[in-house]
Amino acid sequence: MSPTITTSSEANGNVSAATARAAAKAAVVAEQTGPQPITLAKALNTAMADAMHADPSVLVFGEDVGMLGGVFRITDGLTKTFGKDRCFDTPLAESGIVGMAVGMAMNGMRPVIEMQFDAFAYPAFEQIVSHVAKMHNRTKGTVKLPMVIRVPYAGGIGGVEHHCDSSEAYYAHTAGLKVFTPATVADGYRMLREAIDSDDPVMFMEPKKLYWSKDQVDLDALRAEHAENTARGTSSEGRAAVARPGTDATLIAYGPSVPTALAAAAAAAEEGRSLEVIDVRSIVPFDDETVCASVRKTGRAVVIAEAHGFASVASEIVARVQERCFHHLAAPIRRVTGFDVPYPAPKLEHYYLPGVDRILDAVDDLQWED
Amino acid sequence: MSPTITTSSEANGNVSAATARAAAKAAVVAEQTGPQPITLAKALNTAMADAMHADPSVLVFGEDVGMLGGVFRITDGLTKTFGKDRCFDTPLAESGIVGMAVGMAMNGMRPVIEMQFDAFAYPAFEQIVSHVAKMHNRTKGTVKLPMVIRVPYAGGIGGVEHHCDSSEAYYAHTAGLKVFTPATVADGYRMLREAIDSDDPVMFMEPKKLYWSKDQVDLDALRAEHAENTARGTSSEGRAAVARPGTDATLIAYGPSVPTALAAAAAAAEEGRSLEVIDVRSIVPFDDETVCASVRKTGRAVVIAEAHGFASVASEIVARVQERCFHHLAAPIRRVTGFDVPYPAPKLEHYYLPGVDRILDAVDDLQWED
Amino acid sequence: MTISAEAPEDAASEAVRKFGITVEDYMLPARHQIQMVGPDGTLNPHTEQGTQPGHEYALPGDEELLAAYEQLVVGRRVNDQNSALVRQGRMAVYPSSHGQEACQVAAALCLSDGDWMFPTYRDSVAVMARGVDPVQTMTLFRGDWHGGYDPAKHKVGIQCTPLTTQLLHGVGVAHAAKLRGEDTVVLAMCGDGATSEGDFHEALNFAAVFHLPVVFFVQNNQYAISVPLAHQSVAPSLAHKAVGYGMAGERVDGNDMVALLAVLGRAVRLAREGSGPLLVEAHTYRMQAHTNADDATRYRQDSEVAQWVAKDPLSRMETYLTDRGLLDDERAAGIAEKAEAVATQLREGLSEEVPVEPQDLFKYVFSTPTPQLKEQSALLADELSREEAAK
Amino acid sequence: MTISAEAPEDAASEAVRKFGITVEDYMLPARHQIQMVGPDGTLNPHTEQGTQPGHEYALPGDEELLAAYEQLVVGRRVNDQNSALVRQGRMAVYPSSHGQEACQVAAALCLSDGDWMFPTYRDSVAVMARGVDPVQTMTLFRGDWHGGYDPAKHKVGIQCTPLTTQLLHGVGVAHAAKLRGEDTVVLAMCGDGATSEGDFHEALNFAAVFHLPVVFFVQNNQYAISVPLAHQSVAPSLAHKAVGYGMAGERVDGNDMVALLAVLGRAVRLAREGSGPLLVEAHTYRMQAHTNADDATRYRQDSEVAQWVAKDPLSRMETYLTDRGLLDDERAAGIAEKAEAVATQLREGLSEEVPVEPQDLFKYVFSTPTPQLKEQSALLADELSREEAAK
Ligand SMILES: Cc1ncc(C[n+]2csc(CCOP(=O)(O)OP(=O)(O)O)c2C)c(N)n1
Ligand SMILES: Cc1ncc(C[n+]2csc(CCOP(=O)(O)OP(=O)(O)O)c2C)c(N)n1
Ligand SMILES: [Mg+2]
Ligand SMILES: [Mg+2]
Repeated sequence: MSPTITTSSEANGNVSAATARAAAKAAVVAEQTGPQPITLAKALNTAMADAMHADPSVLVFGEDVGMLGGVFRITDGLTKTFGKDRCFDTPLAESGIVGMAVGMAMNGMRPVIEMQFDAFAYPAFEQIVSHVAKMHNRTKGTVKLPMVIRVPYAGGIGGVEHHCDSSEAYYAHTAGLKVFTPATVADGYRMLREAIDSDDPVMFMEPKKLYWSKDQVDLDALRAEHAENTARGTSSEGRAAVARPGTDATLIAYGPSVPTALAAAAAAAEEGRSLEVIDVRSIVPFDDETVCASVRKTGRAVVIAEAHGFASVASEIVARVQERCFHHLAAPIRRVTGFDVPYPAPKLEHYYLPGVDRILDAVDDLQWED
Repeated sequence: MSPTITTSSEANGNVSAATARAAAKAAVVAEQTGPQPITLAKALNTAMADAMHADPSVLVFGEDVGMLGGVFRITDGLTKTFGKDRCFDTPLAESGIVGMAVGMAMNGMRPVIEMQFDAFAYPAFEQIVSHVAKMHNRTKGTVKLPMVIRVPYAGGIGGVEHHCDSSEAYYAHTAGLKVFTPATVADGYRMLREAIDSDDPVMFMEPKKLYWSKDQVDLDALRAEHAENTARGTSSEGRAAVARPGTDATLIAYGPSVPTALAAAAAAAEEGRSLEVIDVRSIVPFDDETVCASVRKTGRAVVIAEAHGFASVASEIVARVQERCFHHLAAPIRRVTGFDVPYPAPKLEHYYLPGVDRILDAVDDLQWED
Repeated sequence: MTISAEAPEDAASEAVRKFGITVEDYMLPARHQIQMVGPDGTLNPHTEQGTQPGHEYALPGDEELLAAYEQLVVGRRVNDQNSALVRQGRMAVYPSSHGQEACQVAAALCLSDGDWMFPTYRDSVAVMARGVDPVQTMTLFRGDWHGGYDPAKHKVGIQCTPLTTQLLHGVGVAHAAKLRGEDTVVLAMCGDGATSEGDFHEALNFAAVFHLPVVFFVQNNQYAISVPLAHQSVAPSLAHKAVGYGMAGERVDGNDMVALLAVLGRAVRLAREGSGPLLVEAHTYRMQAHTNADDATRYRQDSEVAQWVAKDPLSRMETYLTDRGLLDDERAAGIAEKAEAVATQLREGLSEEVPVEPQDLFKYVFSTPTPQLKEQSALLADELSREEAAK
Repeated sequence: MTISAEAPEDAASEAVRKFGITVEDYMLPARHQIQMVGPDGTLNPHTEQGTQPGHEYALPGDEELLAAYEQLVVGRRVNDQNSALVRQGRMAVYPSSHGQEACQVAAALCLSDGDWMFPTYRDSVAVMARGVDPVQTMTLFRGDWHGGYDPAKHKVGIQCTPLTTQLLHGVGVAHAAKLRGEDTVVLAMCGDGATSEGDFHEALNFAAVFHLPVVFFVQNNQYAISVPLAHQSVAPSLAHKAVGYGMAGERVDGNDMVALLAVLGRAVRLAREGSGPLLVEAHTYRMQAHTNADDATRYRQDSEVAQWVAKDPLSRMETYLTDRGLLDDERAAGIAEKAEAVATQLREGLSEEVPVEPQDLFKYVFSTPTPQLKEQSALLADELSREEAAK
């Protein structure tokens, strides 16, 4: 990240837009250029830093996000760079964090807050459902609530109970929340900046098992893309991506399941079956167009997600695809999801998680004529 | 309800099983017999009273459930009859109510607690998701958690914001919770007694707009049925009901939407279309058998629910029915649900709620060949 | 300015130094509730006002008292008018603050223009006293929409139902303002029952740790729907809760307009000067049922209610001002006229049938509707046009 | 017996009568933390133990002290052994209570057989000191299952992660026991950071309003992961939070085994006698990182840690008992042997590879699996049998 540090008096003083802009410029210059092997963690961290440079109203807070840089180090260095008025620890209370963020967003700030783990966002559920999701609608848009709630979610990290919940369905079902979840390093940067730019609240679901996965990513190119999008009023928001093209069947996945789906597609290719993989990216809004285009083409689909299957985002995808593509379907849409059991202890999570074999089994079940 | 009142020393003393049993007997005798026009509210109230008579470990508590009898009067008279050790008001804190109930259930009681309105259960979300749903599993069944969380839910009563949420999807998606929702007066009695009898926690979703709807119900017959079921170890738990038989298409509904679905079926009948109506009754566990038998027969289905459609129980029903009945389907399964918008203010709720016309439109869309 | 837990000197130690009292004496409310004018309308001798070292209060000025009295009369009229409108079916529900008008008025008057108020469903009179249009204020209870005014414009949160959630919004507003170096004070309001909620705890603690200018104002009207105070708390007073946050607490006679102006006025001043948050509990009484839908005879005796009639905030203030020679018949008539004008405004505004716009369902969920919402909106539009055509 | 807000005489007024102190003096902790034995291992003169009227403490008996010392030594050995096992990869994670062992031991020893304990993730030593099998205790951190012992059998809740949620379970257990007329006391434990959560507030208030025999025991080890106490609370002490619930609070040197036994012992006795709940804060220090996964150098200085080495609860107790002539080399050797035996048990138990049973995923979700779970269980069984066949 940028070695440029605002002086402590600047960082602690009333934030000046001019200073911030200058710092942002310097940061861009100081950063190494060209594609680099970068982790998702680093991409998210850079997105926050760039957003904070660009806009003095962007604040970061939560539990342990200051000196420690968060338990996953996603906010590493932000306090040092921007001072503790702009990135700070709160008392240990999630409803407090979200509720305070609502008030700050009502009063001109753009808070980006961290829930330490998925299950530890539940104490804030009332604030999220009854206020974050409803304030804009309640006030007929006179109050905008530009805030991002970052939630490290899902499993596969050998975490103890309460540290691996897939909680996206709770938010996706709540009208008034956008729900994003990146699956690639570049999307980590791209989508978090878009989330921070959004005038509406965004639940930003970060697949924690991908935090340390690396891709070759050119941060400068992403910055330029963001700048261009901002200038043109465009964005990738609400769009799914074809993560791998294919022709025989469609795997629809998001977040932590995308790499698994890609691995399954690679394995299927060896067996001569061409699977298209769709990375949903944005759960709300949902990109019916991209998803349905693929299913209409392939005629078969498997939806993959880590969360319990019952009344889930995966159920929704199945429901809407069958509504929209019914006559293109050669077989029922299959789901490969977490079982309807509490997320298991580390030594058992392997049996719970949708894996390559389970996906391939589901693909095999798609009533092939051959 | 029974005029038999335990003396205040009994009611306030340590509860004696013998006394309670005697009282229960007296209550049964004192009650008028034969079918009576009874409200759902009365059926629920009677179910709690009978369960309290039958088992001294059944306790009722929550906000305003004591002297006031609850804001919907569902607990009316319970404090008077059973004393304030067995039906009492708590401080105003939902997480406290649920968390305390967890401890009581761990220590030999069977708490039946009331959340005042759907949206006011959200402060208890962490307790519900992280403990109520998980305690049995966490302890490999050494701790049973026989508790019932009663939630008056859904709309259609002209309530102001936060008083009309359909929150069943949040609970249905959470592994470890049973989710029941009665749609008839008899089921109000039957299912609440089964919920209280259950050794597992039950989210008992009460359609508040049906509280004052009346049916001809014979409480004594229901009591006898319950006694017989108890003796034989049988129950209606987890079973859907065919609320109206039909042949052309299936309407799948639950809770507040069942009467609407029945009205739609009646209207369709006049137009010569025979619709079968399934009352889901138990969302978790789900009765695939009954639902799929109907859809396989009719070949067409519409799922109806008040909640926002996205990632909802309705999505789940569509997903599982298409998985199981794909080749019997003549048309995509349609959903008629609440829109994906915050529950509207009273003067607008009419436009939000799935109504007869909207259901009939969906039925019309089921690609009839005629 | 740095907002952090290591604020240079905290309010408590500053007070200890300044007032020469112990930190507990700073945080604990005065041993008796502050009362300046008794139920009979006469000024208490200074020694009997309940003040003590570190908790001294000056009598508000005449103009302030008169302005407050005017709002009191208006507030009572508003309460009674709205209750009547509910009975006539012009409004769905109204949680009346009848009997609590002194608290309502003081809450509005203690704030400056740049300050914010975060009210509950019961605080309609405070919202109007703060300057929000009466008819707009009633939008929520009329059932047209969830809120009828622009919070940012009036610096008043939408009257909040999920209990104590709004306190945290107040904390956030104060925090944002402090970060920008503005001297905004936030008055965050809740009831006695609400103090039992977790968000109450989190809000007070956040405000204290970040040393924010928030005055928490609890109207203890003795009931949470049917549940009396004794079932909410066994603390000596709700103001004692301040101690757990290292915050100063105070309790005041909530039916004494004069004391309320003094206590809330001082609290707002201290908050603005950087003392951090404060907690004020007003002892008052909910004279009517929780809302028109409630039946208070199920849980309380008429005799209890009767006792509080004698403590009415309006008649007390009227006697006091009349005795002081500040209020005469002419002035009183002028005030009554103003109150009547507001009542008329309410009556007329609420008898007008405002047509609802079904498409509003989809318009404000997000800044720009999602494709899904556009689809649903089209569905409804189609439905309605077919209905229209069928007519 | 009626549990209701109108309990005949509340604890505070009883104390006021009995001890001749004010209600605030009853609720407020003593002005200094209770300390009986200083860091150098010598007994403080009685006047310097921090006690004051209404807060008097007797020195625990010799046998009690020796039993506690033994558990202290065992506890330290358990902490160090478990940390070593994590380093060796035999256990996934371990939140060590190194430095807090006196609190851990006192928590277990103050309870009778029929009492309940509700511990957190950090309280493994307390759980073992209460009698739960060490290897079973480690199930959670080893990753085999979410809990390894039967809470009802041991009257110990599963070590809880969602902060302060377990306090409410403790309140419920106490409530149920009280309704049945049992004299169960519940010790409900949490950390300093956890006191900021809403459930802390709700648990203390419920216990106070229902007048339940719960002792809330806060181990203030100065940090919540990286966040120092000053960012959690600006109250004079966490024990001051008792006041807001009308409850008595006390603070004690959490590295002084003797004072802990006295203070927790008295709190449990008072609770059992019907004083209602009490809040005890122990001042201690988390000597190691939050867990092995944490890096404490990011947020605190070694010098700060070093200061606390001098206050170590073990060496202090050792000096004290040796000086008193209660501990000699022979006894010490016997104790060390017992500690070593527990360490061996842990080492051996945790090096055994316990095979996991995939079907356990479905077995315990409900008392009887739903049709859906049966289906999913069959799916997994089929998958595994095909895998097996493919081998
Ligand atoms: C979180 C939550 N739980 C429950 C309710 C239902 N409810 C509405 S008002 C009320 C009583 C509030 O009492 P109090 O705080 O004393 O305020 P008052 O009505 O007396 O002004 C309750 C329980 C709610 N609005 N929010
Ligand atoms: C509700 C909730 N939020 C966040 C966390 C993550 N977390 C685990 S331990 C911890 C710090 C707790 O500090 P403290 O209460 O002082 O206990 P200590 O670890 O010091 O014993 C945090 C934030 C959690 N477990 N539960
Ligand atoms: Mg009240
Ligand atoms: Mg700690």
